Amino acid sequence: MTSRINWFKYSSPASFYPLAGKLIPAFFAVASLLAVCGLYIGFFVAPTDAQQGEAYRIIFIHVPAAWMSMFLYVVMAFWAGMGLAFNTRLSSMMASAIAPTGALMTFIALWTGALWGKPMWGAWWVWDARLTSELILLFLYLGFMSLQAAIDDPRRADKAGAVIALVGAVNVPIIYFSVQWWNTLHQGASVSLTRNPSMAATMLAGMLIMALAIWIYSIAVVLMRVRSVILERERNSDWVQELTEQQS
Amino acid sequence: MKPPRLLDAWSAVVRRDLLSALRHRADLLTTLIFFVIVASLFPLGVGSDAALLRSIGPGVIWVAALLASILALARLFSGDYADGTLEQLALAPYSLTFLALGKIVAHWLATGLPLVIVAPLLGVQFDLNADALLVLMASLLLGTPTLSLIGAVGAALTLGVRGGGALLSLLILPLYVPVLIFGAGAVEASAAGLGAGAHLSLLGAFLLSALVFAPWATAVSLRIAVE
Amino acid sequence: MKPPRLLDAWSAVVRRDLLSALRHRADLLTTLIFFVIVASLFPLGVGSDAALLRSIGPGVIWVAALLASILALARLFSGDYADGTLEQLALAPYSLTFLALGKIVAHWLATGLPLVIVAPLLGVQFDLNADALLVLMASLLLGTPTLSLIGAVGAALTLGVRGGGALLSLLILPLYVPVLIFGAGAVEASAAGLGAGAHLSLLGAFLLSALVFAPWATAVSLRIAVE
Amino acid sequence: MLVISQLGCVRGERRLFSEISFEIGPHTLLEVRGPNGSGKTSLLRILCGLLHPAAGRVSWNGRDIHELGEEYRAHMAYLGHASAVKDELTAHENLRYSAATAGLAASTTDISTALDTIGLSGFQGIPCKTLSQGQRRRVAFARLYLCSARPLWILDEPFTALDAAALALTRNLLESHLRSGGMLVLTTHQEVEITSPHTQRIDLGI
Amino acid sequence: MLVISQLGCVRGERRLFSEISFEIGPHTLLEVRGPNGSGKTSLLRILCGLLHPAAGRVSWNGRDIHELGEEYRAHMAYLGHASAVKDELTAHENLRYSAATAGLAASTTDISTALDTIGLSGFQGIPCKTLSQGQRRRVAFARLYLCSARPLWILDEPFTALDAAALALTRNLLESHLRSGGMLVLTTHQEVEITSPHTQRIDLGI
Ligand code: HEM
Ligand SMILES: Nc1ncnc2c1ncn2[C@@H]1O[C@H](COP(=O)(O)OP(=O)(O)OP(=O)(O)O)[C@@H](O)[C@H]1O
Ligand SMILES: Nc1ncnc2c1ncn2[C@@H]1O[C@H](COP(=O)(O)OP(=O)(O)OP(=O)(O)O)[C@@H](O)[C@H]1O
Ligand SMILES: [Mg+2]
Ligand SMILES: [Mg+2]
Repeated sequence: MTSRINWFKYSSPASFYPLAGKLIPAFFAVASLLAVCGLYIGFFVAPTDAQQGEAYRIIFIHVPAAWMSMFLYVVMAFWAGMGLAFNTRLSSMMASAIAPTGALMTFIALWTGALWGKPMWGAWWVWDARLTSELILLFLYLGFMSLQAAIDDPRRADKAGAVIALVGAVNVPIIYFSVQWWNTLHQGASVSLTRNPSMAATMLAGMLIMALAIWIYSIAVVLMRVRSVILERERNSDWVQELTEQQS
Repeated sequence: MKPPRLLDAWSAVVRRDLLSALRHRADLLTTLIFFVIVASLFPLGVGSDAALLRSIGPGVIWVAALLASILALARLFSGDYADGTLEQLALAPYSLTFLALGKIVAHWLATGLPLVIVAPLLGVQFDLNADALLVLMASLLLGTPTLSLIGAVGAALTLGVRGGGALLSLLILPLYVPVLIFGAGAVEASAAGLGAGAHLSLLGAFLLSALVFAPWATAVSLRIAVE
Repeated sequence: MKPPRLLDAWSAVVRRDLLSALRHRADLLTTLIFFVIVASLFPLGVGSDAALLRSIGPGVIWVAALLASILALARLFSGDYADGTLEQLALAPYSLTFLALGKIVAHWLATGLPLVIVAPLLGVQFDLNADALLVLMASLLLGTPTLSLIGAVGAALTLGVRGGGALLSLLILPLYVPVLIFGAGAVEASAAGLGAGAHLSLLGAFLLSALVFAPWATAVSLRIAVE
Repeated sequence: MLVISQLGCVRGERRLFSEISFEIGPHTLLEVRGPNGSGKTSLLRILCGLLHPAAGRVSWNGRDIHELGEEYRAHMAYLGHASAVKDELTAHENLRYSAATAGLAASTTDISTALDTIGLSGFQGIPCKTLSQGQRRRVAFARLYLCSARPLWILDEPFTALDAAALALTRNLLESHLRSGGMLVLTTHQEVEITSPHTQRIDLGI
Repeated sequence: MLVISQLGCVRGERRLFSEISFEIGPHTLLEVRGPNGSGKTSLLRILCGLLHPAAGRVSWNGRDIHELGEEYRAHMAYLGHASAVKDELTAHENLRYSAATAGLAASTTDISTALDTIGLSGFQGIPCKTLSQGQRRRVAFARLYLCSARPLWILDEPFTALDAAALALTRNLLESHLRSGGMLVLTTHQEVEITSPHTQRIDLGI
């Protein structure tokens, strides 16, 4: 019972705002610590790959970013759906706050992938299934953000964004599998991602730590963005005005 | 007289939109001509090598169909939104989901079906064989309604939002990818002498799930638009 | 204060449109993203064979630019027409030809220029080499203003004739063909290691003649539209 | 019986009104007055159920209108700033289809009568795009005429663009609706006197 | 001095009016009256030069307005059914750019004064799309305010959507324009009394 009351308390922007404010520094601290560890392992501890040389080390950024880009879309759609179903303002704000970070992660995955692709495949870009679906994911994020940006009434923007996020969420798996099938149909074996199947344990560890770091970093950034969205949307409410008075 | 029932209201929506479309025959032609022109631009941009054209033909025709269908979508709700008809639909004592489905059906009949009928002509331009032409028509017959259904959600979401047309394509084109892949895939498979059955049944499955999900999402978006 | 002169009025038109565009940054992005998405759809329809894609790359990118520019054109005058601004422009004590040119310039700056800048990214997706990428940008830099100028005539015609409008704008599309052929041709020539100079100077010539002819035709069509 | 309780409305960042409560029963005219931008249109759209209020609720015969949904909408007619007249259809076609989609029982003769009554006899068969501003508004009123059986009418500046003759006709229509037990919610900036058994007024300040 | 001679207008297949002749000199108000669809809007658009008449001619100081072109337009202000207000710009920006494109000399303070006068003090800096129907119409009137120096004003149902306060303000504006030697052509279905040194009326039958 008590936990339930707590939950509802923090689902109101007014009480969520200070809570988030307290959590953010902690999240950032943990994220940077993990990132330092992960990068150290990745760049100094992990052995040089037999086939791919030093260039492979970019996976310590590439793979966590790619994972996070997909994960964040699901989380975003979840919050947007909650906002649409239960009309809770905070959930919708979460969704709009997640989108830019998700798009950023997608972009990083694409960029690092392209950087890696040049030495590996001799081309910045190939129409591989995985690459293609990552690109489409980027478009989905951009669509969500453009739609919200194009609508000025925040309540309407939230609802419209939720619809497109949900439609997208239904489609993402379909897109993922169709793209995969498309590629195998066309050039099956020539998709030469010559990967080293038995990844050394240290490499795995480095990657997992980096993934955790990026995860926690995302949480921190999203909380920051939610805080500024709250301030903007509630700037006429009493508690925000008290807050600004206190600060000035 | 008894008041009209749900089905009467539904068919009134369909018939009104078809009549409007007929009054604007030019509009109908536009989508069609756009389809033809886009598909015909390619040989101009790409060069006239026959083998090359044959291998890109199905893809180009499908992309053209997809773009034509987006072009037509911009008009699906915008007229009704501007002149207040949409408000009245939202205030009708019937399920908006169902009425929205009526609008989508009329829209497909007016803009999607003609594409299906004209497509073989374009296929001939790209030197597709008879089997492939049949499969092309079948794939469009299953695929274009799906495009209209998914597109309707986007059209409803972008109502009254400035930048409509381009935003609409941004929202919808990524969602069209599976239809494009299996639509073009079916034709390519058949042109290569393989069976297109698997592709077509997948297209059918997409259509069914879009039928279940899209009208509802469209209705939700329309209510948001008339707020 | 002295009343504004022709150039002041012209720059007010340009600045108003740019400001509107900036207020709707999402609008600007959408044209751009549409360009990127359309170009990316082709591999999905056509297949991922690198050699094939390399050979159709320039054509695909140019067709995508053309479609993106058509899509953006729909908004060039429609807002002004609906809210009465166009009437006021037609009643301004300046040459409408010149004011229309102002709107076209603003429109190109907001929607055409970004295409030129992003195009190389797409070129990379189709595996074009560095020289070809440069020529791609140059050809778009000369070609997209021509598209905006010709397209403006179509957009203005669209306003006047209700319904048949979209059809008229399609009649403009054939006028785009030379631009497409020489634009894509320039890139292909350069990708094949040949000089693209001849193509580019032809594009320049098109641009000049469009500059002379299009604003006038646009103004005439606008006057018809506000009758 | 329409009961409004503690209604509040926020648009953009401005609170337009709050804590508005009233009841409308049969034979009642509710005039909503207020300067430009005071929230009249917003209030009417809330009463229709198009807009969700920031606070409070609207109920019809004791139940929330959003719960009732279609059941409520079957008892209501709304005429907004936009006339819902399709340019490419004739006045007669416009009416036929909009009656069917609105769930109104209307035969062809009913429709012709409605158009004649509102003074569009000669204009039934031509596309509405060639009608003048006021003639289109008359088409919208003809639809209202077909809604006689619905108890609640909600009209947002219905008299714009109407000439004196049309004004008299529409005033008659509204008055007979009230006499026969209807309810009417109305905004207008024009001074149109509508005699009604009961009149209530709401003034929205800015 | 605006001289209209033997003007006739045909729209679609209907002859709206024919052989209309009149003259408007300084201090003169011309009221164009007529039922819906009688051709008031069409007449006004002919006077502006937007529409070409089927017969007759309109001349300004002795020369045909189409010959004069820009020279005529520099002496005229038109306010039509549509307000020419851009949604995404603020009221102030709207005025700044439309003044410049219309060839009006207007400094920033002029514009602020115009907006204040018309009762939009608090609404200068917000995008016009969030204004109500009547507030947008006020923005259009603020532009008219900047046109004080132009002798000929042509207004098509300018008072739609205006509340009582705005009506009084705009009536003042029009009256002082007439007093200072201006000419005014006006259509309206509302009963707005404008006192003017000289008043002429045209009734268009249907
Ligand atoms: C722009 C180019 C690229 C993109 C968009 C991209 C995208 C992705 C994505 C989305 C994942 C996560 C997929 C999953 O977990 O199932 C991933 C993982 C991975 N990528 Fe990339 N990638 C690109 C280039 C490359 C290149 C060039 C290589 C190396 C040859 C590479 C190697 C890997 C590896 C080893 C993984 C982790 C393996 C796994 O979890 O299955 N990627 N990439
Ligand atoms: N979509 C919107 N977003 C933000 N604010 C809005 C929106 N629509 C209206 N408003 C604001 O709400 C206020 C009330 O608008 P509303 O249209 O309800 O006024 P009204 O009383 O009908 O005025 P009028 O008499 O001019 O029609 C206006 O000040 C306007 O600025
Ligand atoms: N574009 C057009 N094509 C054909 N006929 C038209 C067109 N525009 C208007 N008409 C016709 O011209 C007639 C007069 O229209 P106009 O708009 O001038 O009337 P009005 O006097 O301004 O009426 P209102 O008071 O309703 O605004 C109408 O009967 C209409 O049918
Ligand atoms: Mg209003
Ligand atoms: Mg009129």
